[in-house]
Amino acid sequence: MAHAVEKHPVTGLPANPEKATLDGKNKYVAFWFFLGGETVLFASLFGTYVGLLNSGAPEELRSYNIFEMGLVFFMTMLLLTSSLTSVLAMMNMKANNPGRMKFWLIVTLVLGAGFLAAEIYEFIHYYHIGHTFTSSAFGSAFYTLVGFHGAHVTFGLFWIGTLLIRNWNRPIDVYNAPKFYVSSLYWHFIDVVWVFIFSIVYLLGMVS
Amino acid sequence: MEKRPMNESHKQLELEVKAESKREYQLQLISFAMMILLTFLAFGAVYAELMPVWAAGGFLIILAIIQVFLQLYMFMHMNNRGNTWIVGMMWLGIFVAVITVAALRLLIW
Amino acid sequence: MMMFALLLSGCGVEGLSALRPMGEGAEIQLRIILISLAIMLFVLVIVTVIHVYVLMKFRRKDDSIPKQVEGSSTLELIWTVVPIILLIILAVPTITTTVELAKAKEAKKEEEINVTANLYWWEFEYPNAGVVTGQELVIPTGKRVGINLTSKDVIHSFWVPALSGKTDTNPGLDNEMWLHANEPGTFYGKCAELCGPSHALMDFKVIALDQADYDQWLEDMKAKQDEDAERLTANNENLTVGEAVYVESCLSCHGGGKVAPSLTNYGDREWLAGYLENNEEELKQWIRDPQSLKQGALMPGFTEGQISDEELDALVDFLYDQKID
Amino acid sequence: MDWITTVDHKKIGILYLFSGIFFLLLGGIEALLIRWQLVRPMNDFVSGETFNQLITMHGTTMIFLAAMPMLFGFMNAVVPLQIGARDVAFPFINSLGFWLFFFGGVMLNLSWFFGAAPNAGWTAYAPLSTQPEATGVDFYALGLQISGFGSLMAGINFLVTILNMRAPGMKLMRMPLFTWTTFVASALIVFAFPPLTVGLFMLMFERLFGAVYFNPAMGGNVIIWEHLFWIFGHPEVYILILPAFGIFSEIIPTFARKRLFGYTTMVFATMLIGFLGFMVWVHHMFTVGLGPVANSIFAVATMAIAVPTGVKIFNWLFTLWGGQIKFNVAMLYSVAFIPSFLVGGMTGVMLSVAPADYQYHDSYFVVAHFHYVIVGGVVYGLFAGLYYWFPLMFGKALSEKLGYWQFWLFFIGFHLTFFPQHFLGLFGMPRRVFTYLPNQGFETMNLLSTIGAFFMGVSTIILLVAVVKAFMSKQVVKPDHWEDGRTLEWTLPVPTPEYNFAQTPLVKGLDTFWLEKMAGNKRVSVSEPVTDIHMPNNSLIPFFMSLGLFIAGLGAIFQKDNMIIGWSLIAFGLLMTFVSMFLRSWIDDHGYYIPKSQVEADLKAIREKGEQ
Ligand code: HEA
Ligand code: HEA
Ligand code: CUA
Ligand SMILES: [Cu+2]
Repeated sequence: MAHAVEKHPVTGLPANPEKATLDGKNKYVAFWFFLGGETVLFASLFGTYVGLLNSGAPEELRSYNIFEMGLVFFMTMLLLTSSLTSVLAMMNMKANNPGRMKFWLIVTLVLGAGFLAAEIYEFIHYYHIGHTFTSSAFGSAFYTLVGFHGAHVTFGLFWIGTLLIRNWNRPIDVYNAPKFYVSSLYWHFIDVVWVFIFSIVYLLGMVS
Repeated sequence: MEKRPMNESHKQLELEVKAESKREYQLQLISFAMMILLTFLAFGAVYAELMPVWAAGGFLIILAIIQVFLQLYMFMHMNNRGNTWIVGMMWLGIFVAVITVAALRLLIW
Repeated sequence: MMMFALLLSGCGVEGLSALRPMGEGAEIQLRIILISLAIMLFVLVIVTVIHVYVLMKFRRKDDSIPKQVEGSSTLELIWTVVPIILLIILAVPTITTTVELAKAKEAKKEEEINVTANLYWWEFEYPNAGVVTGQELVIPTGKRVGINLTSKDVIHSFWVPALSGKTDTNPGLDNEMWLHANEPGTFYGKCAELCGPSHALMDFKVIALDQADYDQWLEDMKAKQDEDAERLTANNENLTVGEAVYVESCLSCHGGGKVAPSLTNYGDREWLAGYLENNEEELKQWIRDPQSLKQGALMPGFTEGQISDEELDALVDFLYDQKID
Repeated sequence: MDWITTVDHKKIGILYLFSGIFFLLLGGIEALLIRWQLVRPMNDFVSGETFNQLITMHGTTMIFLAAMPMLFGFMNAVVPLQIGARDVAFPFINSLGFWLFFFGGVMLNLSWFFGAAPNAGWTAYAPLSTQPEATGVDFYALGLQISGFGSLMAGINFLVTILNMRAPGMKLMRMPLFTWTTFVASALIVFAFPPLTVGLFMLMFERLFGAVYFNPAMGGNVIIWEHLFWIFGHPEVYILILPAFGIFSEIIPTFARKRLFGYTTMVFATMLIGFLGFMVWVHHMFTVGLGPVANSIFAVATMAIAVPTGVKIFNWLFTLWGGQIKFNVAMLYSVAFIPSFLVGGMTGVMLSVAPADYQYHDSYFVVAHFHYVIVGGVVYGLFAGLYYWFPLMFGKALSEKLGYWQFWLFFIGFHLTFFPQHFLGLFGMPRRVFTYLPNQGFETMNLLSTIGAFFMGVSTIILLVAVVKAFMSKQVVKPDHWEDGRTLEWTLPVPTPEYNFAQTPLVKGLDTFWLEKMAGNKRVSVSEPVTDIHMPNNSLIPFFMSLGLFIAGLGAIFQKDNMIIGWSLIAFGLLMTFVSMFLRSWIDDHGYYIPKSQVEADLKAIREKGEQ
């Protein structure tokens, strides 16, 4: 429904362009609800992982013997920073600075891609030492949880990438702002999940 | 109150907007700094083997929870006006998530 | 008509029905079933009376518009509080009974039996006496017997309705419960968790004996089992035909009683394969083609090439000779 | 073609409804085959293996492909109208949700044609469900996964629709109860389906790609599946019953001509049931061996649900009290629901007594319980809703005369089928048995039960006849067909224009139409002048998105036998889905406008007919 939306005199956009229209508001609310569901989805994965931690794995392939702190720390920093750059992009979107928004989104993408590359490297490494999807219940649970997260990252990269390309030459308006905003929520959520992954899977795995 | 001419009020507004966005910017940077700090704490604690195993679990999880709330409330602005239902649904989700993990931790053997 | 049918079948078959408890566990459970039933009937009567009254009294008679009532806090309070009270009355015995039924550890100090479920048969091991048997669980009367439960393959569930409710047997995990029978007798057991095509046929029996008879039984079993183990071996040259066939074809699985049911006391058993009448004809069909009687059974069938008809006769004779008394 | 591309909630509602009825017939035929096999001891009508496939498909079909979709059908057809909206929040997603469900259902039933249907029960406990030879379970895992995505989308869509799309004045506490129950059930969907999704993924990975979560030999644990399934499974039963409660809460006030008694408590009771529903799943696992502490806690938590449910029962009774009750078929089902569901609820509370459940569990007592609540609650609700809203959805009414026959046959058949099953369970008959021995006391009750099932079969055929008859008739019904309508959907002309409301109504209170009628107004107030109306475009993309997943799912199953075909199907299907998604994101879709002149012309035509 086309409301006459009040535009901010400075930015030329409504104060919250992502939910200025009914469509935008719908998307915004719906996406949050979706994230509520995703919370439970990842909880189920975490639960499974916790239930199967180290189960069926030989000593040398247990969590405390295979995880490496350096790489995980590096990945964490990449993803955390990408969360910040995503915030910066959204701030610039609201301020109607398409150029800077695009810049920060690209940085976000690059950081995300770096994360993904590191994860792939990590998985290949595990594969070589024998910790695989089918090697033990622990392996299955580990790859399912971390892999689901990785798949989310991948999807996020494609999504934000598509949005960027599609809107490269278009101004920010109440039609595409919700799309950007929602994708950024998604990206933050990926980071939220990662916080638990590095804490519970990796760090706790290293001490247990 | 006296009415200011149009362009002056516009300038005023512009300044306000700038100030506002600067505040927001700083706020986000502070949140980010805190997240980094929490992350360092977590990794540091494990790296330096500061804690007995039983305490580490609780500690790490608490740090993670704080950090996640920073994400939700600062980065994602979950608490914005008009988000009552969103907050409600997220909390319900968190509730279900917690009992799910607890069950899979405690109710299997 | 339905009432009549109900009367006819009474409360189910003795030795099977949960409504005719024969042991402490089932008695405890029936008691709490009746408590809950009483509460339910109370509620049912109240609701039904109101409902019938309303339906009779307030049929549409004219085109008038009834008074639009918003609600009534008093009434609503009543039908919130009364159920809460009823449920508290129910919750207390629920908790105490749950705790009582969980006292397997204590029971195990007295007597301990390991139950292992397998695809469509039951293995019963008496760890203290070193005896293994199958399909028929023998227990002493008058005391709680501690039971450990597990499974070799999928999930099954151990249920002897007349003695006690069920406990699942989970592969890779151990469970425990206790079983108690008041008097000597035979009770029917069922597998209560879907486990495959022959889930329905995975019945077993529980035979309760006086303590003295029970001790005697254990002793005899042990003696027979040891004797069999010594005699029924491939290097023994004095075997009868039936024994030789058994040793050649059956022993590798049925020998220890762990891969397939022990046959040490097969001749004493009332049932074949847990549910069939134990007669020669059925036994022969079973040996020739077990899947025809129990779809999905893991025992291979034996053709005439493997066991000739004469050998089969001898084998059957041998099996019916496998008795301990 | 229009039916494939439509994004109109009314049409999607009809699609859901008829697909649901179709699957209800399938599930019903399976039920009749089950009952026929059990008509006498040691019957050999079907083998144990086939029987297991029948019960699995019966349970799965009924729950996921019949009951839920039919409810979604009513939600789609009615909720936007009840809140004065022009459509749901996401018409595109709505269509996508339907097609995902549809293809998921087709996939599940395809299993019959590929050698074997799933055979591990609708609960698919591992490791029975992970046995390599149980290939039907592949279809179960993927089919439910796909249709599950559809349910999740539908759930989110309803939540947002109800929150954001209400007409002016339609405050939350003025929403009709069906809308409320839809809202709560949708919230349950959002939180309950993810555990199922995870469980199904794990099942699929284990069956098709070598994972070992449930394999004890590799460190796996079989209890994990049970938890995940029931964390989903219990809320699922409330996802089914709450909308049914909503339907009764519409019908009872309408035909009693009385405002719903205790509206506010009804709303809060609904929320409370939904909330508590997440804390009780272990009552399905009392015999698993979780220990007395867990069993006690969950037993008491389960009992607690009786309280808000009881509040509802009494509120309905007191809505009837002092009313002017008209007994048509919709109302017959509603008043028959109360005692029938009550019995199911009572046995539910009996089951929640953990130590007693050691006896009941996995016996026919449980089968009796859940058919009492599901058939006596959900199915009665669906039938009631069908008679009640049929005129609104199709512009024709179902024959009341056939309806009486249908009702009475069903009512008698239902009790005859399921009441004896309580005794069967207590007499020691386990469920999911393809046969039973003679002389164990099971013969009479099973015979009665089978007879009853065929009563229900005949009744269902009569229902079909009534539907066909209605469609063939030339009857045209008026708006407010029942003349006692209280809520906004009854203010609309039939057939309802695609934009629903020419002018968005202005809601003045609970049962706003009734209020206006009582105030002597023929029409409800409106909140806007006639203007251009924005409408969403139809789209083929949802169909192809779902088709892609369907193809990829089949590929995942075939990949076990034939790597090349399987993986190319996976690649092709996923590509189709992702390209569709990409297109959706790439092509701007701003919808279109129905010009004001058109709306005015419609309005005039309707008013000239003197109908509104
Ligand atoms: C629509 C579906 C539906 C509904 C509404 C319910 C409602 C309830 N169910 Fe049921 N249930 C199922 C569908 C449903 N169930 C299914 C499908 C299964 C089997 C799954 C499978 O294994 O395949 C099952 C199984 C099941 C079990 C597991 C049994 C077992 O496998 O061993 C239990 C145990 O506690 C249970 C309990 C309850 C309870 C307490 C309620 C309560 O919500 C009922 C509340 C209602 C009332 C109590 C009546 C009204 C109340 C009053 C008038 C107030 C006064 C009352 C009192 C004080 C008692 N159910
Ligand atoms: C919404 C859910 C739902 C519904 C409506 C029903 C409806 C019925 N169910 Fe069942 N049922 C379940 C959900 C449901 N069920 C579940 C979840 C299970 C557990 C499965 C498991 O163990 O895994 C189960 C299990 C189950 C069993 C136990 C099987 C076992 O444990 O061995 C039985 C046995 O009597 C049964 C019977 C029936 C009957 C007679 C009906 C009747 O009400 C059906 C009435 C409908 C009809 C009779 C339709 C008739 C159709 C026609 C006449 C066709 C005409 C055809 C054309 C014109 C094309 N069901
Ligand atoms: Cu073993 Cu059922
Ligand atoms: Cu339940």
